[in-house]
Amino acid sequence: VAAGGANAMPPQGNPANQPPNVPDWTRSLGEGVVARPYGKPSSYESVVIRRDVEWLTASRESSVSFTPLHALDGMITPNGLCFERHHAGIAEVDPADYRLILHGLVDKPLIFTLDDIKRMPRVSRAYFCECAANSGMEWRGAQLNGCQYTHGMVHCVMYTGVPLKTLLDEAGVKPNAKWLLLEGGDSAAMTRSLPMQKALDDVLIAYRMNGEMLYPENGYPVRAVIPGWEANMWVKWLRRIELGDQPWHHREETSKYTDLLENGKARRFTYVMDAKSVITNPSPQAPINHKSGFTVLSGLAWSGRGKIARVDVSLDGGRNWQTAKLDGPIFDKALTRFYYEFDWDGRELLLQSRAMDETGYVQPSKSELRKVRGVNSIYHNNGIQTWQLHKNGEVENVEIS
Amino acid sequence: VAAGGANAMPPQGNPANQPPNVPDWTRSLGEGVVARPYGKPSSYESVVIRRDVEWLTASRESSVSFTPLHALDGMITPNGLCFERHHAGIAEVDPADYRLILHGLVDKPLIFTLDDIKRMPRVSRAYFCECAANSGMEWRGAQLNGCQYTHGMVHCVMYTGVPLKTLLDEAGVKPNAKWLLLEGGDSAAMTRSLPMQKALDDVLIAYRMNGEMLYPENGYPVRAVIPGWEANMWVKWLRRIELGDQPWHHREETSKYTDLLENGKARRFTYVMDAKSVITNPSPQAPINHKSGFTVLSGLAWSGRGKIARVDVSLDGGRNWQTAKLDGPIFDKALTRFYYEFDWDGRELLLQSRAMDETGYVQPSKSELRKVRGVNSIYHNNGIQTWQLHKNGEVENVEIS
Amino acid sequence: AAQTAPIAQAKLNIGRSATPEEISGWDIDIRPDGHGLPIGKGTVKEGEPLYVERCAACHGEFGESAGRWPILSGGNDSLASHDPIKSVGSYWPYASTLIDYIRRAMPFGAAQTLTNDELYAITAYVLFLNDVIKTEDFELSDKNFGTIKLPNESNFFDDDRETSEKAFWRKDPCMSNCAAGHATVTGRARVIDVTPEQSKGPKVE
Amino acid sequence: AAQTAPIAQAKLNIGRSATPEEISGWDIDIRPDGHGLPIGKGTVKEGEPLYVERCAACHGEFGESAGRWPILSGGNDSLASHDPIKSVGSYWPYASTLIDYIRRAMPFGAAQTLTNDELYAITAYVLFLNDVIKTEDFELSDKNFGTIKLPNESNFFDDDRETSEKAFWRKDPCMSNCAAGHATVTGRARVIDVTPEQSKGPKVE
Ligand code: HEC
Ligand code: HEC
Ligand SMILES: [Ca+2]
Ligand SMILES: [Ca+2]
Ligand SMILES: [Ca+2]
Ligand SMILES: [Ca+2]
Ligand SMILES: [Ca+2]
Ligand SMILES: [Ca+2]
Ligand SMILES: [Co+2]
Ligand SMILES: [Co+2]
Repeated sequence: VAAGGANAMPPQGNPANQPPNVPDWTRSLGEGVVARPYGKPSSYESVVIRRDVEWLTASRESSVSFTPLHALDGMITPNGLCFERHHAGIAEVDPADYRLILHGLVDKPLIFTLDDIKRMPRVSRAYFCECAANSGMEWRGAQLNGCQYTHGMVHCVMYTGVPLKTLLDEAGVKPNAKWLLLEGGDSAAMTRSLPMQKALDDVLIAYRMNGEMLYPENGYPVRAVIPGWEANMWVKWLRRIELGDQPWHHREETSKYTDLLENGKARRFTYVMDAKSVITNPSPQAPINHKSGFTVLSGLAWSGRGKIARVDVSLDGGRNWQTAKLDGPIFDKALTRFYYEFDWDGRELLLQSRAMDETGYVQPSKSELRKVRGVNSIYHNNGIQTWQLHKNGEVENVEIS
Repeated sequence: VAAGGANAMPPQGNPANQPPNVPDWTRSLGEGVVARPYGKPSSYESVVIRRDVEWLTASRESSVSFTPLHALDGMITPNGLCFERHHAGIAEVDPADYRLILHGLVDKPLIFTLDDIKRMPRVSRAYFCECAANSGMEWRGAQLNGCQYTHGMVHCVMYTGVPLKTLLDEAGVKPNAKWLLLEGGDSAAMTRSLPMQKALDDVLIAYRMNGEMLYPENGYPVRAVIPGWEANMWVKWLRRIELGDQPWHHREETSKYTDLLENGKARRFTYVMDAKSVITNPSPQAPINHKSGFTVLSGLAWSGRGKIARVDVSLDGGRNWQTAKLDGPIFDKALTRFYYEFDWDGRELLLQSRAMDETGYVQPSKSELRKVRGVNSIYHNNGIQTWQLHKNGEVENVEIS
Repeated sequence: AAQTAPIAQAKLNIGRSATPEEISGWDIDIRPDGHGLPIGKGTVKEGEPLYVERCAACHGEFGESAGRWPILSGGNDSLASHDPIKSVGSYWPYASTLIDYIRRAMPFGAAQTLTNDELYAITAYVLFLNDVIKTEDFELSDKNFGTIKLPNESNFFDDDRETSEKAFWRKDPCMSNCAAGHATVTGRARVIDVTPEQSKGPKVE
Repeated sequence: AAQTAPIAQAKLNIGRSATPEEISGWDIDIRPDGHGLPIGKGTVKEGEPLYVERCAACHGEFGESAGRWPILSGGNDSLASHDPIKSVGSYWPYASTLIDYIRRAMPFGAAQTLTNDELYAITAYVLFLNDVIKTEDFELSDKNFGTIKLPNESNFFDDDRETSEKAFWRKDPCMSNCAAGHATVTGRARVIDVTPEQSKGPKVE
């Protein structure tokens, strides 16, 4: 729970810097231009960072850090705060040494330098990138107190990259090529099998996020962008693409990223991220600091199947719903911001949000989801999240019936 | 001119890290998650920074640094690379002490804390922000060799903020209120007069850029966003809004930001940024490194009057034009990315781009612009830029007739 | 069962009333009509030593500027020339702009430290340097400030680009053979050679 | 006068042919059908000391895992239980996945350092720990790899959510009185108390 609890009045600060007084920063000059050739947030925002849950993994080289969704707004994630998931730490690739090999069932195996890739035709698209294990710790019940931890394995940036189709056209695809293997250059040499149909549709071989080159932890210099599909497939530090006639059934699509049902059988190749949403404000790390009155409830919704069509919000644990406002660009397979305004009378509430996408899919409740999947799936938990808002403005992650 | 000149083959790098060899970063683990709780670019990208032109000003506290447009793509500027323009350095505002006063011709003068502002209804919109002096050094002829310097006083981020109208409704606007004074809390106490009509239209009182809080150099915690209008009006570190019945004619709208014509008369209140474009690649800092063949020419276009409708490109100094592709979202008053693909035969070319906006405005040539404005305006130079592409791939800023 | 009152576009009731005292400390703007002028006074003569002490290091003893700091005087009849000098006297339309700006922003690095009387005296002195005030004994004050007029006021006009530059709105810009002959290069930034070197930029930590 | 050939959607001619030698160094993937198996061999017995030396510190002497490192064996018949253990033997569908993964990623921190014979021997040993290979003398090789079958292969099925979860596509979700009575809280993350403290996070420089 956030320090200071809630409904505590916000810190009053130093009256010497408040009107009618002239604050320190008005009296004297601040640092000049290019004191920070590459900018960074105010020191007062130093709590807005990626965080991890240390007990989750044996080592930080194979682990995850979470996007502080509760401290952001709009639908773009700034580059410095995109969640990380590494399987062998951050590969620090020298761009002069970077090579991408494209081979297998192609007419002509090719090798590309980074300069080669950067001079190809390219597009820029904003897509969400969600780990299939996002909310995975919540299958059996409310466990982590904060949307950074329950939902923070998602981010959304504007990628710039070459359509994979462009590379495939360049090499020439043999008729029997039905699958692609994407392989990373990190020390996990991460691999995933990708169906040809998706490869020819909207997959990007991306090298930029929000205009600048990818950050190392997000795959510098080149990663795959597989719109709407689970982030594990978005291979970072991409070094090789092989075309074949069948899937590879590698570790990340068998041991991991398969969804175990209650009967012991497991679903595989569950690529698409189902429609999902979460209220980011208020939430356990972002309590309400005013006692009552006008309140904006805000959150994010997304779907791997297309655009978000609607988001509903409930204040009473799913008994009654109201439709929220969607704001900002509503892009295909991108985070979409929603707002719901109400006059909070200071009572305890059970907050929920429910996303609908353009295919008509409606985000299920946790119990609906558990009914069809059990609680052993680890992955693809897109159930409706409940936050309990207390009278004092504090917010808790709860399970309800 | 960029180091290494052009058509030089890109650096070959270290064969030990190239196939068939297994590179260093594949052999050993990299840094784990939250080694960088707030991320930053690869160390190999350390040349991609804001830069200044030291001789331009007497001190860096009142100066400008430029966005490295040649090193970016798409239409979003990452937060760390947004150009800076300060008149008294970066105000380092403590958010607990932040206050915004709204007074003058209102029913009820109000004072807001940052928490107050952050809990109001808000929207997120991507807008370009261009200094009226962008390209100002080029009025008399080609002077600076690089689009970072000639055009880098522009950036485009997704702002989140409260419509100014919401604040005005809260205070109640008196019928005789026709103008607003916006005032910053920096040591220049920057002021500009804003017409009421614009205030009620699309002005935002913004506190976020690309999802996270504004960076200090961009006005943390609160700045004005005046879509399509010159950046000087986008008062940073906003501390006060006064409503009045007439403009204030302050220093930044008289001594500065008025446009001196050849006859000695000066245009004032020239708020709107006319449609403009620039080829960012190739450009002097980003030469062509392949000898000839398939080439993507890319750039940015924008207009303060609305959406970009079309961009044309010339390879022969404006004799003949071809229409470029627009890519990515085309937002109102936002940077818009364009591409033009051609098969470069290795000949010397004179590259130009020409923006058209949805009002039918066509970006003028430099000589057309000088004909009506002379060369003393300093501000609002939106003339067509010419780059000379040499056979060796180097690019120069030139003037042509 | 709704635990929520739907929001009619009523007041948000966010923020609180600003007190007159709070406003007064920050309400420092001055307009051409005298709105906002603080109560005070000062003569040119009183202004001179203050200016020399607090302003001249940057702006020069006579407003002629030291180094690359801004010029404050001179430039009369230069506006239509090839080298226009835009000083308080030659360019600025209103004297109120000067007193407002000094009050809010000068001295550079010690903004908002002048007393009101110092402010009037220094402003009077800068106007004297600009030949706007003619005598050293002149005492400038909130009472007589409205009598000060700057010579260039009438040479400003409101933005008229949509009419004066109407030609830039043209539905079908020329696409081929738009000018005769080949384009020739008439100027090169490289020759002027004032671009910072890429290798000499600021350091990133 | 066009100095430009318009681009027909022909080849870009960017990049160059990858040589077989270049590809061979990186082409390390192995498929269930044996595609990609390197030439080599190794017995369970040969694998044991290699495993003990290079793997056991993390995965435990018998694949039971040390600390929080991944388990490699055990968990038979646990998949439909409340506490499923997904090991190579209990869960993985294909033995090729194991040899591929060890080859590309293990030992953790020293990836791609095993010789092919070491790879077969260690893989054989892990399969032995999982009761898939029954005798210590068994020599695993590229020749006989195809004979190894894992018991859980048949329990995987392709994504069928669009049919099995068709009920989640519903045009008009309930908007009012969607469940009887008031909602009651049945669980709290706070009680479990495993959330990192906000104040104990990583430090920003
Ligand atoms: C340390 C240097 C320094 C000192 C001392 C200083 N100034 Fe300035 N002055 C500046 C700078 C720098 C600017 C431009 C600031 C900007 O870019 O917005 C400026 C701008 C001005 C301007 C506006 C010029 C224009 O053309 O728009 C006036 C008027 C002015 N100063 C008056 C004064 C007065 C009066 C004092 C003393 C009370 C003073 N200055 C002291 C550096 C100084
Ligand atoms: C320093 C610790 C360490 C050592 C030594 C190590 N491993 Fe691992 N192993 C790991 C980690 C960590 C993972 C999970 C990596 C990830 O998250 O992707 C793993 C995963 C595995 C897996 C996949 C487990 C699963 O359920 O998906 C196998 C199989 C494996 N290791 C085998 C080996 C073998 C064989 C060796 C020795 C040749 C070895 N490991 C040495 C740490 C180690
Ligand atoms: Ca200070
Ligand atoms: Ca290393
Ligand atoms: Ca006032
Ligand atoms: Ca030089
Ligand atoms: Ca292969
Ligand atoms: Ca605790
Ligand atoms: Co899946
Ligand atoms: Co202007």
